[in-house]
Amino acid sequence: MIRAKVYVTLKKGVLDPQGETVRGALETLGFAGVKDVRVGKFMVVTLNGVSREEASKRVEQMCKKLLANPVIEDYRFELEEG
Amino acid sequence: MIRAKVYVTLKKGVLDPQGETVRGALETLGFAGVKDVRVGKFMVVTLNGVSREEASKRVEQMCKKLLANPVIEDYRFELEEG
Amino acid sequence: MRFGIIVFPGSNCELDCQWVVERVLGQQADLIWHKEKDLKDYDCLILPGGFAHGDYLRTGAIARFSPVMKAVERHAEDGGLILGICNGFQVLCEAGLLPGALLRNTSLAFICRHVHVRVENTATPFTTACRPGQVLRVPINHNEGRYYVDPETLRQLNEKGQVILRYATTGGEITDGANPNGSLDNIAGVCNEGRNVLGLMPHPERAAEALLGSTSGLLLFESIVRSGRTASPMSR
Amino acid sequence: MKESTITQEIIAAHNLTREEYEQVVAILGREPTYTELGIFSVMWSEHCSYKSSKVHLQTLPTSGPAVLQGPGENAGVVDLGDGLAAVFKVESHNHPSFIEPYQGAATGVGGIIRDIFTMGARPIALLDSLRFGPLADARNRYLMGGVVAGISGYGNAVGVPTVGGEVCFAECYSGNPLVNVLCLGIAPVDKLFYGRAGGIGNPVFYVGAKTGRDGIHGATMASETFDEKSEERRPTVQVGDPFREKLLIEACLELMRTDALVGIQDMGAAGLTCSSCEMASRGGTGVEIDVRLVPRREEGMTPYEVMLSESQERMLLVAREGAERIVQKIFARYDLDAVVVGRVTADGLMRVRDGKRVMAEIPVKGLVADAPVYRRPAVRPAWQDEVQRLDLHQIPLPRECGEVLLRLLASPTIACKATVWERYDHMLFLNTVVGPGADAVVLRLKGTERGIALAMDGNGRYVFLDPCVGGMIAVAEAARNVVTSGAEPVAITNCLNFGDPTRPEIMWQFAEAVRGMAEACRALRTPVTGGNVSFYNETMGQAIFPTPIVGMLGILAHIDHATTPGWKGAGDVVVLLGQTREELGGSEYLKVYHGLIQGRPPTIDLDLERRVQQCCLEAIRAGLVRSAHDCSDGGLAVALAESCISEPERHIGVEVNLSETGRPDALLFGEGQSRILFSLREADLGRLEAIALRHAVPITILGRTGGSRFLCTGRTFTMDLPVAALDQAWRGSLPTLLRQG
Ligand SMILES: Nc1ncnc2c1ncn2[C@@H]1O[C@H](COP(=O)(O)OP(=O)(O)O)[C@@H](O)[C@H]1O
Ligand SMILES: [Mg+2]
Repeated sequence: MIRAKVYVTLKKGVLDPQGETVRGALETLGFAGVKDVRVGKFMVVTLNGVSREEASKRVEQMCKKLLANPVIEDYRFELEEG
Repeated sequence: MIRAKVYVTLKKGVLDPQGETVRGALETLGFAGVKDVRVGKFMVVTLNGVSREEASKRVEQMCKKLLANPVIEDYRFELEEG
Repeated sequence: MRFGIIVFPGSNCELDCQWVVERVLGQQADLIWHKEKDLKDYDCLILPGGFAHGDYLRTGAIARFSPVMKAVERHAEDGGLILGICNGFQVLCEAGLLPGALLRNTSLAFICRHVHVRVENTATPFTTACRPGQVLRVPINHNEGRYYVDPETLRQLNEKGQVILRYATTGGEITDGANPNGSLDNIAGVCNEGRNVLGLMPHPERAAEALLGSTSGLLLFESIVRSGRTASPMSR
Repeated sequence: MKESTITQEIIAAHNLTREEYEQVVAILGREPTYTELGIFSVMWSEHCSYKSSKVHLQTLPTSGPAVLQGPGENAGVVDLGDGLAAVFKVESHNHPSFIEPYQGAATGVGGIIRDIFTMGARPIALLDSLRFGPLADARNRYLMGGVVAGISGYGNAVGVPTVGGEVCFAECYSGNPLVNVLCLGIAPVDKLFYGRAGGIGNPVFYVGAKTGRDGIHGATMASETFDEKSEERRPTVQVGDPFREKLLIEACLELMRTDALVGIQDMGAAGLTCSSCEMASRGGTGVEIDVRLVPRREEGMTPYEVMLSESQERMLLVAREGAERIVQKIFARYDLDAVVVGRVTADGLMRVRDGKRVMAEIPVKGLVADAPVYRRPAVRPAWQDEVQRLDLHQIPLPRECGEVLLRLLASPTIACKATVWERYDHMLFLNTVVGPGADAVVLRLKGTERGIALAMDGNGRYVFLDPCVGGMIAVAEAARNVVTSGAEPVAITNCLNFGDPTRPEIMWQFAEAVRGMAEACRALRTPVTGGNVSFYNETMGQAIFPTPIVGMLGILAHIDHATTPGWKGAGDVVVLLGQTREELGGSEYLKVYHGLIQGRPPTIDLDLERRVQQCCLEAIRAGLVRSAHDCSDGGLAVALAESCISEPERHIGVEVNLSETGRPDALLFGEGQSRILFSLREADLGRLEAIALRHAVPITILGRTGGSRFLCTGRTFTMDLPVAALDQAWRGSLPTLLRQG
């Protein structure tokens, strides 16, 4: 079993109102020193019966095709075995 | 400057309609062997002018108070300097 | 004229579009389940509003892989008309049939209300019944309507007259206050280069009967019917 | 798997009393198994059995010429003519919304929608009635934000428009918000479906989403008050999946067009348990279920957990034997599970098997018909006299009535709720002729020239001050809102939100409120077709105001009768139907301006109320009425102001003169009942007067519309305000209050 941890974030330059709102809310709650907050997605994809290389290839494909939208998002992933 | 990477995930046992739907979509797209998909949040909080310990304490508090919904979500975070 | 309305799992405006096309315009409109693969019989396809696949992951992201989308692409390539409303617009962007993407409203809130949009280009099959600069009163109903493209594409869109609708004041001014969702340049609707594919966030089908408060959305449908009448059947 | 042995603690943890447990043993003729105990506990919970409320609910009128189905089924049904029926009901999700506001409200929406389509109706509209504590408190803002987002998130995505509702605020809801949601569906009269298990040997299908450990004991939770430990019970939170529900709606409606279906019921509170034994009970049959066949999301679930799970988006249905393939094919098209999990039996037993092992075997009658019924002690609280005491001589007159008006308009209970309703798709299906923002919502009924009006109302403060009168007013006001919209009130559904029924004063409030509602329903000829009771709305022993919410359904003979509160042009005459008395008890004015929740609620004469409503309808049908608005919270002054500003794109001023004597604050802000504000063309005045005379309804000419000022004068006061200032106070208030902090 392989677990792929996929991180999808908004591209730099794309406005992230959610991050901005969270930042404001943290400030209101009295947390000083928060310079910036960005909100993205964190997905865990569990794969069965594939090798590590194969998994890496497939997850790359999944990100390209579905999990991220290249117009607005970047992605990154890590694999974890066991 | 310290960057806290915060991972918020749905608690075990809590229904994840989004993850389930993505899993179905990956299957339809022909990706075999996908056993499970869970969708969570990934946040990057940038802090200024605090020590590592202090940052750790604060981010813990932020997660508890705002970033995660303790009723249905778990959280985890890592700190990165520089 | 024959309309085909594509129904994805989770779409919900298909019956409304059908109502307007059939009852108000007196044209034919069939509902097409997303697993169909043949769309040859249709002059104009409508991708209606709703929440295809629950809008999970990203709006329109999963729907673009529905079996029917291959035929939708072919229809576009062959010059057939395609109207994507709200969720349909989002699907067309994800599918690459229209440039850009639709992001979460800057208010982070779902918005359902009437807005005003200005018609920026009347030389498309969707807008011939409008006057240049005409202001339409139409409802929006979305959570992800913030139009975004990279600056270079934006420049091209403007240059080629592909921006069809912009959020405006009642008087037709393009202001920040008139922009309900933070869309780049107040963009509410864009078409492709071939001008046969239009995507827009407002719901023209909800502004097609006086009883419901506005009829200005009807102009888009009437334009389509009119272009269907003038186009020779061979042009496709 | 080994089942736990039943101990005293286990019985208590299941909220069963000693006597109830003994009754269980008597019904079974032996000690129950653990699974059986769980089943009894949920079926006999207040939420499912109505054990404390039943004797009172039976006094409500439930039949009338238009009622096709009264209480007892999943929803009530009213005849709309032309072969169409309205299916509607309201449901509360107060406790889940307090624990997790987004998901609590979302699953509440999902639940009530299932109650409607299970009867064969396409759900076409939702209304939400909400109560929160004051917005100065961050926690209340969080709750309100979460609840509204949950209704928006689920309702919009499931594709049922939320066309109206109400939101009120009071301290007593701080620890206990109310989330009541009404759903309306339309069905062909000859294709209604019922939750009945019929036909011995017929397959019992489980359809929809898979079962997880969600919400186990949700029904018992809704039957307890909150304390410090409630937070610990949080893992029972259910998450809604509007996408799956949308598919479920379409699949079920498609199945209903075939001849395969015998009976169907949603799995709501107490999930598989409640749905299966209620279906068997109504069908006079038994039912056998093998939990091993139930599709699951989690591993290692026990039969107990499977039977009690409240996972969302699931239905139980009985199909005709031999029609299994039809069912499976339709659900497969929507990627939903459809599995035969059991059979209808002749033995009157609910039998739960885990493979070969029988885990529970209970007479259905014992669970449903023989459930305990209590006539709990009801005692008028000692403090009732005290709160009703109000000496107007002690209340100083306001210095400046204009300022009072602005404060009332900005009071969150009265202020414009656009920030709420703009988050809801309220236009889907192209029926919304009058949307949120008027007295009632008006929907056209496609295929006919008629329309449907719906309003939800319930003033908890009135009911607190006098439960019986408050109950009457709830019905009367809801009816009045429907009437001012141009519709004839036809029937109600209701949601009764109260505290702990084992406390005699709460039970008294309940009994009295129901008595008042029953009387008003009789007088106004609007029978009750269904509803919901939510007890135990208390936190730390502090009960909410007793809050019955009435959902009124009316029919417009012609959609052109649809009428709204806003003035339609300048120069129209403004007229008041009904009579203003010197009444300030329980008013929003006393609360907002004097900080008092005191006195008796306004008196109500149900005979006059009916005449006023009839007069209003006749005038509207005669085409005389340009605008109509009832006087409610904030009284006549607020009603006049709202008529100036309710349509954002058409502000019109007014100039009125009130010649009555008496206290100006009572005249302006008193909430006397049975009053309706009209505007009409001067030329039509004579015809209106004739109609009013015929109905013996007093009318007063107040003034004229026009200009951009709100000018209201009387013997001892003058209010002169720009309409824009009214608008700012009214429209700007909620967004500001929600943003603070
Ligand atoms: N939660 C809500 N959802 C949708 N519409 C709402 C909501 N709250 C209030 N509204 C709308 O605001 C208007 C005014 O509500 P309310 O003050 O309760 O009216 P009334 O006093 O006539 O009963 C109504 O049209 C109602 O539909
Ligand atoms: Mg009203």
